[in-house]
Amino acid sequence: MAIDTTAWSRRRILKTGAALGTGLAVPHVFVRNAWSQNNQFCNNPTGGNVVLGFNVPQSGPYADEGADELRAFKLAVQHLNGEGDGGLMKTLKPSSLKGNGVLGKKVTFVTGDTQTKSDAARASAKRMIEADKAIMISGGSSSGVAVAVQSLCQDMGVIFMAGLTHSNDTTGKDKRRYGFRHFFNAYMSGQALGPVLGEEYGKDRKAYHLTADYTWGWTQEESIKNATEALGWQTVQAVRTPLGAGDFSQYLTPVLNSGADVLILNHYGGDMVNSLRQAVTQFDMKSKQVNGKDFQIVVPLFSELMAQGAGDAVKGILGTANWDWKLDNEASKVLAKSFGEAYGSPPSQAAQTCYVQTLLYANAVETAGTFYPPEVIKALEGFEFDGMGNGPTLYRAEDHQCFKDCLVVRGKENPTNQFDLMEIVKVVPRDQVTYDPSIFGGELGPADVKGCAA
Amino acid sequence: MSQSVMTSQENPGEGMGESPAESHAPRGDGMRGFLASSRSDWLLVAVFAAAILTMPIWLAPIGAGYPDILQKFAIFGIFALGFNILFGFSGYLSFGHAAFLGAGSYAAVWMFKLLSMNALIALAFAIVVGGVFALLIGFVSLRRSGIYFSILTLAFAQMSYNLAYSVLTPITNGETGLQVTISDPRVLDAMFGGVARRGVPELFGMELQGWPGFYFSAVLLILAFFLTLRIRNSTFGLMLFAIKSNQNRMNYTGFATRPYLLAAFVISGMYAGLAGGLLAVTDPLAGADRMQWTASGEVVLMTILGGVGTLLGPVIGAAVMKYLEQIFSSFNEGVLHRTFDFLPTGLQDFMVAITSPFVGEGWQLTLGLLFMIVVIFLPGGIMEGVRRIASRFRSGRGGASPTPAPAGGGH
Amino acid sequence: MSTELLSIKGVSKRFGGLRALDDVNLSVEKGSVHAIIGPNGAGKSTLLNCLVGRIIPDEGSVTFDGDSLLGHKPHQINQAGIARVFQTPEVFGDLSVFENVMIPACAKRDGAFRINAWGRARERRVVREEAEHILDDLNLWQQRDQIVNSMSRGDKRRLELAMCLVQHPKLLLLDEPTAGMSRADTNNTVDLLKKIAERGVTKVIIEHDMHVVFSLADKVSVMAQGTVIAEGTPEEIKASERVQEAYLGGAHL
Amino acid sequence: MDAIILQILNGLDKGGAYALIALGLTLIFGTLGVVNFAHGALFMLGAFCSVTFVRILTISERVRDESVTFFEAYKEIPYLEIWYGDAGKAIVAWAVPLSILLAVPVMLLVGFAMERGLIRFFYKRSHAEQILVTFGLAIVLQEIVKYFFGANPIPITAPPALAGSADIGALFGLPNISYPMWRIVYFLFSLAVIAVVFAFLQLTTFGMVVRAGMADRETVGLLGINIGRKFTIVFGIAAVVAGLAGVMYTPILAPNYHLGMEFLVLSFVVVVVGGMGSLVGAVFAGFLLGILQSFASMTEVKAIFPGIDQIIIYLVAVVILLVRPRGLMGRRGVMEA
Repeated sequence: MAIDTTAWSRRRILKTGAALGTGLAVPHVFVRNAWSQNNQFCNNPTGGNVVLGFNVPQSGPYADEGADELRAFKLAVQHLNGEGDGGLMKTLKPSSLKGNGVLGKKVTFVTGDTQTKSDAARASAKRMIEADKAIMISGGSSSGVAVAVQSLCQDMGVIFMAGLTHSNDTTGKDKRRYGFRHFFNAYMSGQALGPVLGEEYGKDRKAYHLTADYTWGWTQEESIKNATEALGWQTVQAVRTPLGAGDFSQYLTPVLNSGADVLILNHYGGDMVNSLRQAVTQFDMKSKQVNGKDFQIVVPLFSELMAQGAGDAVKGILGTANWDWKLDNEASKVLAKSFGEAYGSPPSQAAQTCYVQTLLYANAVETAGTFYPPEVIKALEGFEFDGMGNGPTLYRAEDHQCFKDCLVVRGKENPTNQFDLMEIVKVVPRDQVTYDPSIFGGELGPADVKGCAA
Repeated sequence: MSQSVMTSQENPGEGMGESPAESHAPRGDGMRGFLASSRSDWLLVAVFAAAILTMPIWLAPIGAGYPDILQKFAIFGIFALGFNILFGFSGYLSFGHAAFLGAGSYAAVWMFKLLSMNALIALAFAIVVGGVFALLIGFVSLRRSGIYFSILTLAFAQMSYNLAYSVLTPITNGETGLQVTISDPRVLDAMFGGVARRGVPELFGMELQGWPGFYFSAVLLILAFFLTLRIRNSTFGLMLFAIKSNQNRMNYTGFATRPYLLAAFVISGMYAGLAGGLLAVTDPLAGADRMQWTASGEVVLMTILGGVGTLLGPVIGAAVMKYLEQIFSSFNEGVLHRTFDFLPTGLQDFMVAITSPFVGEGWQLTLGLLFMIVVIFLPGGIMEGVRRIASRFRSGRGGASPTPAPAGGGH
Repeated sequence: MSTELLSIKGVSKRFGGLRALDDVNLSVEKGSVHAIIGPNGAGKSTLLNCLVGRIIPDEGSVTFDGDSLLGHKPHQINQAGIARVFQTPEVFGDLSVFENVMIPACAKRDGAFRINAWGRARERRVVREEAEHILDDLNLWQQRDQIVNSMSRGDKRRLELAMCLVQHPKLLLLDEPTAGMSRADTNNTVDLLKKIAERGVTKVIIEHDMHVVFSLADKVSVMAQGTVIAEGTPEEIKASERVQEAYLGGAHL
Repeated sequence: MDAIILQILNGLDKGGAYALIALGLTLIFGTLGVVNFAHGALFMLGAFCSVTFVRILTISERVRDESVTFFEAYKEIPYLEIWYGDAGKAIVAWAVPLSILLAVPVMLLVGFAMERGLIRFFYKRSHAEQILVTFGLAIVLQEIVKYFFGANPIPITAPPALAGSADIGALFGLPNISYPMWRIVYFLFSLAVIAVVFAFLQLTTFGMVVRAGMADRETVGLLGINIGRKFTIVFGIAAVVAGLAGVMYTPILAPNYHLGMEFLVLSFVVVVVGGMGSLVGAVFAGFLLGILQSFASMTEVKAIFPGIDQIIIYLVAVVILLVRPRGLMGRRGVMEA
């Protein structure tokens, strides 16, 4: 029976080839029908159900973030199937969603553990595609995983709606036709944060970077460096720290004597929690004076879970975020309510991005009227929408990056409840963080791939 | 060498059937097979090959009948088989074998990028790189024994991993992993007019993804198994077992043990290189995670779980661990409800409630428990369980006294 | 042309402040059985260890069959033709008796290192026949498939002897071959050693049991406090008052 | 100059942690002959003793935040603070050092239970089997912790009086040397624990027996009738030492369920570099590696050898093991086969 699914029968290849040939020759509308009738793309749902694959970290340091993403996915699936309160189904504009599943098929899902490792994530995604016949993969909590799964999905011909990934590479040099990112990136963080840093801390500052020694860390460092140096700041030193170092004291000790008056922590997850806590609670940096100025610490990328892990240390620290449940717009409130009532806690920004990605995918399928990926991709590319909590948003066709407002946040000094960890300092408008897609290079690749149905 | 190659074909040993050594030879997989006939070897290989090649059929009911996981079974089977040649046969516990796996992967992807998408070229290079890397590390590490040896290998592997993740990013592409891109030169392909199709490794035109990828890996696993069997039954294999049993005596018996150990180390490094290369062939992306100590630990655990020093054990151990990692982690409550569908609602909810901590995000709990249970109740690993069942079955049927055949090498 | 096989000249070895060997001189004739006796701590085992390369002496020379043994590793010394039986049997406990004997036979054929990873060990006819022969000789044939760990100490000793003999060594070193054995086992071992002696293998035996020594040895050296205090035929040693005083004290006789 | 002194201080507190973990590990190696891959998990359990104790002390009244209607958002005020005011606050603030009171009996019990329930059946088994069973146990323990505490790191703070940094330089008349106080406390604490363990082993009959056993594994059998009980106690001590190292480490490193695995490999390297079965070696190697790791992280050093801080520990391990076959102070024959 498993042999039935054999992906390489000669007949199929011939049929695919023929269909492709026809596709080039006949008018657009006709092609779409030809495709949707022929089942000739990867995991075309044939029964009454459509399967989505949610690939999140369930073990390892990001397991809690993964659990939150999974909650969001489940909520999105409920809403798509017309269960629950509908959530952002009502607020998305323009919307083709009907609340009866996707193209009338009931949405079901499978889950897997990325372990925050490229290999494990790809293996898990492959299982979803090969064994569970998932038509779309989403989720993840690191850029390495996102890039790895994205390129797999390109090869397999399955759309990948990235979860939390912040590296420029995901929609830069490693971008793929089948990969889409709603989350913002390091470059946008720099563009959003720079001016605020200038306003808050002045134009004459000396910055010391501690950077996690891997690709995301480097792009983060570079983006912030560019943004702050444009303000007139100097970069005293940029030190690379091993991923998962845990104890950062040997990297923190030289900071205060280096002449720098700002420390920028290009860390994420456990690294960020530890380096920030150690800098604040042990080296007491926030209360020091250097060059006649108050010493400051900046964490360019924030998340709720990290803020929780860092505890009091996060108070007064500036950073950026993709979204926050306290944002003052209707969609954010709807989502916070819907999620909060279901799970007893507000959605994290990782949860929001995963929820939105699922809805956007479903909407694109409805708009295209087919699950055939090239058509769905077309529907997503250049899609301009609102009502997902981030204000007017564009899925840019050139690099599959979403452009939307970006938040500058600060760790809250006097939280009124256990979820009230960050306050929004500024909503940086979309124009300010938009950039030319060519600066990061990369190539999207073809939309019509043989994929797993070849 | 020449003498042995000849005899292996002719099997003159068969002619000595009347010799007393033949008639009382204990049998069973636990036995190193030193005295088993070569005919039973061929039978074993044939059964093994049949079992591996039909995995898509007989593993489908438990949810493992799809290409990726079967590829992983085969590839990590090769990795564990090779590791067992060192650890199981000679008793030297390397805690850094993942370095060779990773090196093999990087080597293969670089071949894809520079020379050709042909899998054979990449695999050949991966084996060579795995072997050379093992030669260097083994030469240094084998100056020590016991736990000192283990820590030396661990240290080399961790250095490789840490550097691959950070400083060596130009070669390894760091966290993201080395990928094949359309713009890579691929000199040989360009020379022979083979247009870079879509960056998928191939074997003379057949793309090695999905099922072809599995059958390709499976054939290599069977070859690797056959080679391991030959090594185990060879003079060289006997020397390794002897070193494990009593290295002191080996020295006073006139053997220079270190070259034997180094040879075993390099051979197992080449197996690891092959496995790493195959990982890249079936999925052309090589990440540094493959070199981390957890990956080295994984192959140690696979081997012990299956049965140290046995032939089949490592392959089974590898499959069990990959199955848990892939399938158990994918069970969520929805799947559980479907699994227990046949029960009445209340009981169904109860079963879901008590099983859910062990699956999905709790899959590692099951893994940990499995390690403990196996080692507590089956000291020789899973193969020990197989042997016990087999001997019970035999005694139940024939009434022959089940003299405990020594589990070869599993001491 | 001398018939001297092994020549030890002026060998000394210190461990820290302890003088384990002090200017030891010894000469072993080809084909002879040379026993070394002496009280505990006299340096007998240290001397043996110097012969097999386990210990490198501080001073002196050890010449075997015309070549110096000093600075050679144990396996090289074995390849040169010296085999050793240990005080506690050193055998391959996890392997079968047959394999235990095949391994040294291979060492004789293949030298110190040779990768032969393809052919089946059991199908090496020459090696196999040698092993079968020696097992038959030493009465181990019935136990050939037994795992060695399950054997008695006496049987292990016999096996170890077989492992040495299968190599046809020029010189066989025996370190207390009957230590810890029952009287009956001891007698068997003595008979065995006598039987081997008929083959003309040169032997050096360290032994406490005077009965064994006097029934086997052609020549006896007495060691005390790291040096050789007397040397002669068994009769001469028995007669020597100096030896009686220094060591034997009548206790064993 | 100041940079060098600071890095030495860094190395000392790091080394303190390494030494404490390695001490217990080598004790178990030396006397029981067991390769304990669950030792990192003991460190982690110690850290979570502290978390639990803090949680107990901060059992709180929940003041509902009325501005949030669709889920329960509240501010927590510990009952201790409500009932006892500033005194209650002070108790909460000193929770970490106080949690030693909880950790010692708990870790002792954990150690006893582990040894009696599992480890003792593995004394005669191969190292491979010991590795498998203890690794399995480590996974199980960390999954249990994950089940109750989640995967996210948990912030634990040092007492305010010991938080922040102290101007160490002022003591010696040097400028620019201020160092976190809690880290100095940790270093002193580790010295104290090491001293207690050594005193116990030097001055008591029990300790003598244990040392005799470590000196020569063969004589362990001569430890007498109550050998089983003695092994249990040794294991308990090792568990307590690892646990205490974990308790006091929580303000330095926000604990998560993974913590043990992160320290596992490192502690093995420390033990082996120190030499198997040598307590002094383990302590010495702990501090040595801690200090070298700190120096390798200096930008001046990294400029010459890029990435040296990533590999320094392993590099040092390789060099030492090649120069000294059995580590710094290991004895012949211990875990060499």
